[in-house]
Amino acid sequence: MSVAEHDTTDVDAPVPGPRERTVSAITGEGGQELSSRAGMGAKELLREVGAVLRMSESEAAALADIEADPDEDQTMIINMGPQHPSTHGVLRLMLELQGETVLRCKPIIGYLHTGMEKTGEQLTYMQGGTNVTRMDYLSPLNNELAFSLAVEKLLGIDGDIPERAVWMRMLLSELNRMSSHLLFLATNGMDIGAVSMMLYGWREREEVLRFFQKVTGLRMNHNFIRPGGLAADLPAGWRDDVLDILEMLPSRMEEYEILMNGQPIWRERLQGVGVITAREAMALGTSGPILRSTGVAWDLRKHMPYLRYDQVDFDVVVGAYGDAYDRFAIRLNEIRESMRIVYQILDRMPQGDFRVQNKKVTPPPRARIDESMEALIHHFKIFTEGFKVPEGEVYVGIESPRGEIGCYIVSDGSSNPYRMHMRAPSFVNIQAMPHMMRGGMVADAVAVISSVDPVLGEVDR
Amino acid sequence: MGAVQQILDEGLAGIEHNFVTAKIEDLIKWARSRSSWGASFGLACCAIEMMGTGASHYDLSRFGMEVFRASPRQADIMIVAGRVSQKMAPVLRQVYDQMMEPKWVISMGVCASTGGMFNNYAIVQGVDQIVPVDVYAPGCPPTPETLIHAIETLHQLIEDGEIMRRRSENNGGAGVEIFEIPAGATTSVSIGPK
Amino acid sequence: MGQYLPIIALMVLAILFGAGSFLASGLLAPYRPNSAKEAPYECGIVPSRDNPERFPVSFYVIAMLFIMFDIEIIFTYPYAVLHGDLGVYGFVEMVSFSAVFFVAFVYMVAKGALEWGPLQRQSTGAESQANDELVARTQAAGGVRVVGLEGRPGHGEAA
Amino acid sequence: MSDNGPAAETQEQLHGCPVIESRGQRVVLVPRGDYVKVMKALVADGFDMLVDLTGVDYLQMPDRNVGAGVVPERFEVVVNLLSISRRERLRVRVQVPGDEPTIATLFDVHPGSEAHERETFDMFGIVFEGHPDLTRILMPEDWQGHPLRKDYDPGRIPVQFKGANA
Repeated sequence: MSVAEHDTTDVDAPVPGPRERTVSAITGEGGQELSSRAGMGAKELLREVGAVLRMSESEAAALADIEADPDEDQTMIINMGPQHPSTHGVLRLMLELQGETVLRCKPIIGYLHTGMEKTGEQLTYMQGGTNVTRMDYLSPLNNELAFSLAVEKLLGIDGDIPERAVWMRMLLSELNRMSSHLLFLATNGMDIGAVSMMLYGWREREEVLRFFQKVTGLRMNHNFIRPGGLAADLPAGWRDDVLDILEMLPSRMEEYEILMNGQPIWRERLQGVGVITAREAMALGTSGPILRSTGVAWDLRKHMPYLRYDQVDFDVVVGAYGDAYDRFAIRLNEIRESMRIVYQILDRMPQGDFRVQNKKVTPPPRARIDESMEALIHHFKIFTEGFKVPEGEVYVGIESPRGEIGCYIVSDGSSNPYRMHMRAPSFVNIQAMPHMMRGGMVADAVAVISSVDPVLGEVDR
Repeated sequence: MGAVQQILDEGLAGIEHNFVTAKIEDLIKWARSRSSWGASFGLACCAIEMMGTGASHYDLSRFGMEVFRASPRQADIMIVAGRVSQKMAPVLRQVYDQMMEPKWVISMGVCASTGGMFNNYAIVQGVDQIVPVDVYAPGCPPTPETLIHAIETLHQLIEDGEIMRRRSENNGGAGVEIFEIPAGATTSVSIGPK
Repeated sequence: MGQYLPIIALMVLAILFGAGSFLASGLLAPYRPNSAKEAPYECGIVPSRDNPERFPVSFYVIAMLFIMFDIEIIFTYPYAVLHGDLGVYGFVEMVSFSAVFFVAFVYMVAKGALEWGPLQRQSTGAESQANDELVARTQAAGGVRVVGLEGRPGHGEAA
Repeated sequence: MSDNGPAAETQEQLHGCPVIESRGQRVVLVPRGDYVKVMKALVADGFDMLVDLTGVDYLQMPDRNVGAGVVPERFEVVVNLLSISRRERLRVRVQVPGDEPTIATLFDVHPGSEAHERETFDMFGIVFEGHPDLTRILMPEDWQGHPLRKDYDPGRIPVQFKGANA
């Protein structure tokens, strides 16, 4: 077996012919990386140090004790890079350390950039769901919900979605929140060191995924919530499956409580770590459990209700100290709130059809295609060219497990969106990380990443 | 002295096959296939299914992949789980180069295998342009059963020496060359032996 | 001489085993170096900057502390063997010997050699007052459940 | 964007900028000149949380009707604001000419806009003056071109089966 010698000489000029050129020589990102302190403007240094609020340098210096920072050669800049067990995907953090203490941090993202917004402009509205559902792959149904609500508002049919479809969407979105939070508990436990938590968290999540597989046919990336309603009706016996999940979970949640926040080690590792105050969280635009951990009670389901969340009563779970322990406790209790909501949905699930009966949007049922020519034409037009959406632009925001997912669509009257932009909660929450990590230890950095619970699919889109 | 020289070149795989060493060679292949550890190269949605396969319900440790080693030094199988973006390609190649021989690559999911549904500027259309792939797992994302089937196929390939034969035949393995397709150039897509 | 035979045999076996495994792996293991394999592993990034050689002094202090106590234990081994014959005199000698070490340790801790802890950030009065105002305003609407209070100062052991 | 509400004679004004209706949502069309000034005024009004800032390239819709007599330009910076106290959303749209795509940064008003602006610069090439660290955020550093512009080729590799152009 001959082994080609890899020379990592610098990349020479791109010669047209296919020349042997190793790719591994160019992973540096130049301007995007953490540069030394000397060559940086005061504003950028303040931002990387994490002084968020609009303060003058002197104020920030007092608060962020910049003078106490040692000079250049005592600190070490390391890479918590794209391939790292605890960065939840391909997030790359450059940390400036003095011994164990993190002084500066700069998240470098883009390692999973999939050009989804460009692809979104080539797909029709019918196919848009498949593209959007792969952004936040821990709660795909919430992405589809945001996209479908935006398209329905553009079409002007958001008023006449049948009741059953609306309640089914709420059921699926809440179950998806539970499965996403269960995965957070699993990975948060493993990141902090309770490796067995990974197994328990996944054991419950598999139950919820099995229910999704039964309803939508897939464990993930379902493309089940579509503009105009849902792809299919709930299968027979779905009520018992949901009840099984809801009966099984409370006892398991007690197990988690004993395993985790019953232990002093767990509290010691998380309390006082990654602290952020209410005004800083608001200034950075964070949303979801991070904003609520500071005490600000802001949950789109309660304060700007969509679907039928105003007819369902549940509490907004809020923290008090704004640290990693609060975020853990918020997500743990949000599973309980979601269970409360699902119980109410079970009681009030109406009968009826699961898609809007507007001919222009919904393809006719399979049986009718054989009988009527008109149904065949509708079916053909909808699936090949897609339905046309009148001109306009709209922004719809919903509450996903990580924060506010927003879908901004500009349509030019054709069947493809002219511009489709998804506002990803993790993209903004990641920008709050330098602020939380400032001054903490390296092990706390892992706890902060895990408490922010970023999903890189939606960060890089 | 040919045998020692062969071992010096080929390492343990170069042992001549005879009645004395037959059992050693099979033992080596069995050991390599039954205790290969995965390098956690989780990128996107497939990584969640990979974690699901490794977790309690589907339990990859039944097949010897007890733990996903984070550092490439201690890993044998690199499961490329997810879509590989242009920015991630050099990192993937660097981690692959840093893995110790013998190393195998499973390309998990259609995005890693052929770029999947994202045929655009940002995604590398198939990870075999960067690293030599041994087994492709279809699906988006492949269910844990599909991934276990792919891993078992790889184990079988290792066990009956098929993989080493293929590598020596088409000079695959760690020595693959990469060439850059200039942007905008329309290349003919040919499917068939390289 | 006879009583030392097992020790010598053990040492020879150890050396043989060590040398043998190095020889075998040097001889049989495939050796295909390339520059990427020799580069330090930095999460997939080709290392471009060499890190400064200087390390904060707190690591050095910890190392010295460890060596100090390590040597102390080495001296207690002979004492442990002979503590019967040395009687009370030996015991008092050993106690004073380790007391001297302990004083050095207490001094070190008092000087904060082990305080690596995170930099505490002190938020100014006006800042936290503005925060509480904002929080109170948003929670006024009700339907709010505050969690994460177990083990906090002021809140005892929650259920 | 034909706003479906009838163009009322006395156009609703907010800080001197026309407000239009778009599918039941309030949109303010702010000229590029006093963009930061209006944002500061809006923060005083209670819209203190910047939810999203993104760009749109209207290369293929040059003569669109932006509404309220605003001259359509090639680029548009769209800012979504949210007021927690008033539980309201407001969208701010600013026209940016194609030949000179520069606009002031919001970093001093909303520190959270720093990453959004870097992404909009990366994807559209709209330069934000005064931004502390205006570099690419999603694409590799040596990438040529701005991918989300309408004249940027999506970079599709021809697929093997004939006739498939979707």
